[in-house]
Amino acid sequence: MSDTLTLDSTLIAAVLATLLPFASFVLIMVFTRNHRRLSAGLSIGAITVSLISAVFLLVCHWHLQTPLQYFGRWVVSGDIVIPYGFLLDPVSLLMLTVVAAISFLVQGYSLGYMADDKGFSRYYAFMSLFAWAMLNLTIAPTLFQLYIFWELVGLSSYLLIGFWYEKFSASQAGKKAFVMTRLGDVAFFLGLLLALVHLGNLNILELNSPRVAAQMSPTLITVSALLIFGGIIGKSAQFPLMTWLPDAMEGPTPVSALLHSATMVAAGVFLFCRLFPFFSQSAVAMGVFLAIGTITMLLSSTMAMVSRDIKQVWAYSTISQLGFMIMGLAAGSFFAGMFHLTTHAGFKALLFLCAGVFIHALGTNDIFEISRLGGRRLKVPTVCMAIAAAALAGLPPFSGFFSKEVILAALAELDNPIWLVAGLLGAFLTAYYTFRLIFILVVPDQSEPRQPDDSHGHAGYWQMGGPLIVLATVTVLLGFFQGPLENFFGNHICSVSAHTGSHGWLPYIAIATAASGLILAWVEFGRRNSARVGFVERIGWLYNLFSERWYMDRFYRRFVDVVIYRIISGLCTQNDNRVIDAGLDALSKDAVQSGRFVSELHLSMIQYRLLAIFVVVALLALYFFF
Amino acid sequence: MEFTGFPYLTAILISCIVGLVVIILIPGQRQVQIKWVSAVFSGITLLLSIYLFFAYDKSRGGLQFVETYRWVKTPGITYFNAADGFNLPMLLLTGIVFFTGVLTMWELDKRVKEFFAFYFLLVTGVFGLFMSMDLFFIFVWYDVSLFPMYLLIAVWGTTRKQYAAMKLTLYLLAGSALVLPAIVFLYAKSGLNTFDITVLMQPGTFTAAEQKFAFILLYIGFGILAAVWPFHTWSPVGHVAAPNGVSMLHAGVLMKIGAFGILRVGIFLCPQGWQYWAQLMAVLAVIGIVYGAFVGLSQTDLKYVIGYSSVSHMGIVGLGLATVSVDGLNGAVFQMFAHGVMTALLFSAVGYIYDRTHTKVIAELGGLSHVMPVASAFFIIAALASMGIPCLATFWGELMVFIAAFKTYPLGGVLAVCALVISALFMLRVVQHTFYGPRKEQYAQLADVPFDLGLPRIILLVVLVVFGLYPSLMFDMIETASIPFINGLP
Amino acid sequence: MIVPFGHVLILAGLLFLMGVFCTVTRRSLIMMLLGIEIMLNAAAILLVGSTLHWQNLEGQVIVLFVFAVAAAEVSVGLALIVWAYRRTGSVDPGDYNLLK
Amino acid sequence: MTIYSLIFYVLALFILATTAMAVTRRNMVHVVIYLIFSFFGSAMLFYLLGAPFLAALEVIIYAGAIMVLFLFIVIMMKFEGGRHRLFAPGQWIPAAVFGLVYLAAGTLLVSAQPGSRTVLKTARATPAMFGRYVFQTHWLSIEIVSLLLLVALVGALFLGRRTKKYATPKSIEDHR
Repeated sequence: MSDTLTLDSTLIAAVLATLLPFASFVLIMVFTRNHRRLSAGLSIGAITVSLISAVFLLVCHWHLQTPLQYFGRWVVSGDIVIPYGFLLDPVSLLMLTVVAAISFLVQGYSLGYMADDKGFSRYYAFMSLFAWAMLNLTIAPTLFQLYIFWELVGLSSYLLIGFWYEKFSASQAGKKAFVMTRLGDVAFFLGLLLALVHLGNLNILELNSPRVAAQMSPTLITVSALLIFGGIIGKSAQFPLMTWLPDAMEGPTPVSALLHSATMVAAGVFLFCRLFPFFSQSAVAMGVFLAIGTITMLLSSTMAMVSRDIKQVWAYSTISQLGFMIMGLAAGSFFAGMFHLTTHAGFKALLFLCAGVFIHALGTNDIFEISRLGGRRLKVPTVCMAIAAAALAGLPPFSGFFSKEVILAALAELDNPIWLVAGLLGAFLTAYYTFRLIFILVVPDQSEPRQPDDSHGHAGYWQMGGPLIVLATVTVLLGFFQGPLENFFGNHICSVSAHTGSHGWLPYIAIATAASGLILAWVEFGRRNSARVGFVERIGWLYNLFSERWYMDRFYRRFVDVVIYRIISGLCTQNDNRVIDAGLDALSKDAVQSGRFVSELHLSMIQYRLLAIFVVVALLALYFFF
Repeated sequence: MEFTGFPYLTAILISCIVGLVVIILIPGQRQVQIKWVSAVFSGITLLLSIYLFFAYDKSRGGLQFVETYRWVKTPGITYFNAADGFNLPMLLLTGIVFFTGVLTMWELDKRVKEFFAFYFLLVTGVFGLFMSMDLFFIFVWYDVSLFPMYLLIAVWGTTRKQYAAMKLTLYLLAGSALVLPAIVFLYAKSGLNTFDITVLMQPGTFTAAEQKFAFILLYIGFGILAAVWPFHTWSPVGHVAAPNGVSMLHAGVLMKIGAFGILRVGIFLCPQGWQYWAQLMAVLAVIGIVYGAFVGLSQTDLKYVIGYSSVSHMGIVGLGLATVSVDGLNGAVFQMFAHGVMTALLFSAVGYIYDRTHTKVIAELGGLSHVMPVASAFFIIAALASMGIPCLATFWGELMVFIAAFKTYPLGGVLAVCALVISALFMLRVVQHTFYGPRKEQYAQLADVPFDLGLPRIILLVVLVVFGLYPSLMFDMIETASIPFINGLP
Repeated sequence: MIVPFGHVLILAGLLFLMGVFCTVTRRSLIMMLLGIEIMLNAAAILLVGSTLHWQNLEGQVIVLFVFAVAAAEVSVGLALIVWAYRRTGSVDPGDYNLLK
Repeated sequence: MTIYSLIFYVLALFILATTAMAVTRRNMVHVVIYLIFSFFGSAMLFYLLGAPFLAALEVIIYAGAIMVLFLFIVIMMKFEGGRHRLFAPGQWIPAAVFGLVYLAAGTLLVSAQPGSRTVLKTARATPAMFGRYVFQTHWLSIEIVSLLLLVALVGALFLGRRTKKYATPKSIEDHR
């Protein structure tokens, strides 16, 4: 453990990885706003260097035994010290690489996707800002630094989601995302303060060490764990605060890919991994997390079953997969969560980027419309999307299969079988809605006349296609790296792996579940002459329930409108105007009025004056004689 | 007369006063000359305050750049200026806001001479108050800074300006009517025949009961100026009515006078009274934070929103002061500085927009990012600062205050932190309805802010970012005063 | 042996009160002047009574002066009223509000 | 109760009653007549209280000169009455309040005064005695008072002149 800043290659690489995107953000915003190509070049250059540094760090420290820490004094106030530094351990190294890689690919992809946008430079500036915040978040050594960049991630996601600000819905979605995650962040912040007050500092390694139990009572640990988990709920779109994520699809598609695969929403799960030993000291908290993860996964799966918007489907699936990761982590398997996070980052980015190609080429989000316009003739994205969908559904040999299997194994370890059942149900639903989309897209609709449409010979097609192929390769291959990764984390002192491999039957059941989902989807959508109507859509109220997101959004909207705006804010405003201000105005009016009254005594009819004189004399008499 | 070295502090005052005199001597038709003179003299004060900020010896701490002159001997009135860790940030803030305020009013064309003359007078009072260590002078400077405000709002203001000016003046005079008896009371009770704060603040000068009595008077008196909750209604109205440069000074600096007065007079002289009333201060501050945010949520006027956000932010300052701890004081003073810069930026940005669109009603604006992206960016960044986004200066002040409050008043701390969501909500609402949305026809011809007009905003923005990225610059300074002070408490 | 001094006081007091009442309530300058006369008369009664009480002639002397002053006051006062009435056509004190 | 006290109470009642009647009459002539009766009563009271000279003066100056002066003015000017309510509520209510305060104060004062219970003895200051006393001790004041009367006379004459300028009555509004 190194507490002083010595200039070695690791440190230089870390600084380069984390600082360059910020530099490119500043440069773009200040100088090159009007030079599109220069801006893009700056941003991509910076993220390339970050990626190289990250890979360098990962390779150098593949056999890392103890975590490396670097600290520099940043802020000192009283007895509060906030250092700036880096923490290099398997979690952060892997995440750093994943984030840098996905950012790099997305930025490359955006060259084509955003080519015609007038906010091109701004887009790249925000991308750089986002990359900077996210990279720093991953290698933060203290919760403070993590929180700071956590907030910045929220900010840059706000800017990116609301990127097309002329659309009201986009700025609304950005606002919603920001405020809802902020709500979680407040809980996070409070949990952080609670830990700070009792521990004195917020070093992540110290939080994770067993010594914490000596300084904090179990109740306190539970409370602060739950509060910190509030941040995860917000950022990773878990159960009560999940509705911002589907709306966040208003942003450009590459942004969705970036936000919902490896970065913003994954930050929540990443935080869980970061504080896994700390969280696992409280069984109650872990139970709550497990429940929240399960609810989230099931709810969002049902929502995905009825959506017609291609990005929305993937958004719901993101929520559900995040819930799945939380389940795995809360079930006690650190590796399960982390592994699924990694694989998910790959295939979810791929899914979004493929969707982006369709949207870009065909100009619509509706899957039926895409199908009608001949989306399947875009070969590369169709194939890539099928691969990614298979991974998402958990079919072997794609990466998702392996990571899902690990999570299911962790769930099987639990005493209560209900969690495993829920997990399998989730897997089934996932396979169903994934392939529902795929089949709608791929199988030509017999009822519609075919339209020859060759407009897809698009300029940015291959710029977009490149990253797709890279990601598809990763998706296919990553699953086979389970062993090395497990070793990598095995070195990590915090790793508490629950995976014992005693459930030989589990992979078969998992495959069977996924396959049954696939078959159901095929029966309803893929078959020749199929009705192309899902079983849910036949049940009116269920369809309404699912497509209205279980009425959660309406509830929030109503809640904010009525309780926040009308009742509390309205009352406060009324109090300001009617009570405080009016009271003061009345006071001043009364003062003026009493002045008038007193002046009456001087100016009015002589008789009043006389009377006043007499009264005063009488009162004086009373005063002097008694 | 005792001066150690060159009297920098007096030099600031003198440059203000000389500027004032020169402005008065220039004929009123020569508007450009007047503006240049104002810019030059305010620039001098800015440079001096920056110099002071960096020349202060942090390792030595304590009072530096001391200038004393026994002015009136019999009652013990001393012209006593000094700089310490508390007032240097305020002086720097005043210098920055003063200079940028002058630049912001560059486009003024109505009674330019009178405007800048009053502006200089106002700032003279503010500078004097921040640097003075003598109760008598503090009171005099306080009133000097109040009186030009009335004219500046009543003559150059916009919305309901007469009402606002009158209300503001009455409120602030009511405040000074509470401060004066408290000062006289302390002066009389000490029996030391001096107004010198450094003498009066020696432990044992006042009994606990005297401190309690004097502190509550001082707290409410200065608190009115700091927009402490039930006495806050003058400030949004005043912000709205005042011309932009004045709003900047008003929200950026003048409200700080209140908080600084509580610190310098109330807390320094009556530490026991401070500890006694701290709970009350905390309750009012928390109410102010939450309440300001909620009221800001349903405002329809751009400047009203900023005004109420100021109420909320000054609540954070009050909460910091109420915690009776090093962190709280650090956070409070930092927040004063950061909020001053931030609000100045907000008003400066609004000023540009208002001068072009001639409306401050949020519903009438919209889509401004299309036509003036840079001007919008200034506002949006300031709005982000107001939400407490990290890497902008306000974050650190809020952070320190919340940490300190969480230790002392857990419930209050929690409520104050929760108000962050509301303040995010209302700021984003404003940003969304003002700058986002489709392009509007009536604003299609507007030009973006050119470099020379953007300069004040750039300066403020840079300050905001510099102190956001490297807050230690300020915390180290404040600590030289706050740590000895807290350690010296009985 | 006539009556206790207090009874004289009460009589004078009541009379004075009536004078005050007349002065401040009747909307006529003449009635106001009459009210003043009533008050002066009350004072005169009290002074005479106190002469008897303290066995000192000074009180009666003051009454003499009171009469003289009353006569002067009435003559000038009435002349003023007449003058004012000629000028404005009203003896209502409520109409004399030029100071307002 | 002696005969003197009986006379006192009768006179007191008479004075109060006539004064009260005077205060409440609308007709000015009646007011003046009642007041003349009141002053006659007062004169008799003076006589009872041992001031025969003053009783004479009361009759001559008050009941005779002053009241007659009033009577002349009232008759000459022909003030129209009945324009107002006799006692406007805006005036008599405050006056009544004052009266209550006054009565309370008076009662307290009188009852607190130990001298008020001492019964007055009959005594008499003959006009000769009175005149001698006055001119021995207050001759200067008498001269000044006589000057005052002269001035008042001149002043009344001056005010009473008919000037052309204000020959015709004007309403107040014209002067505004």
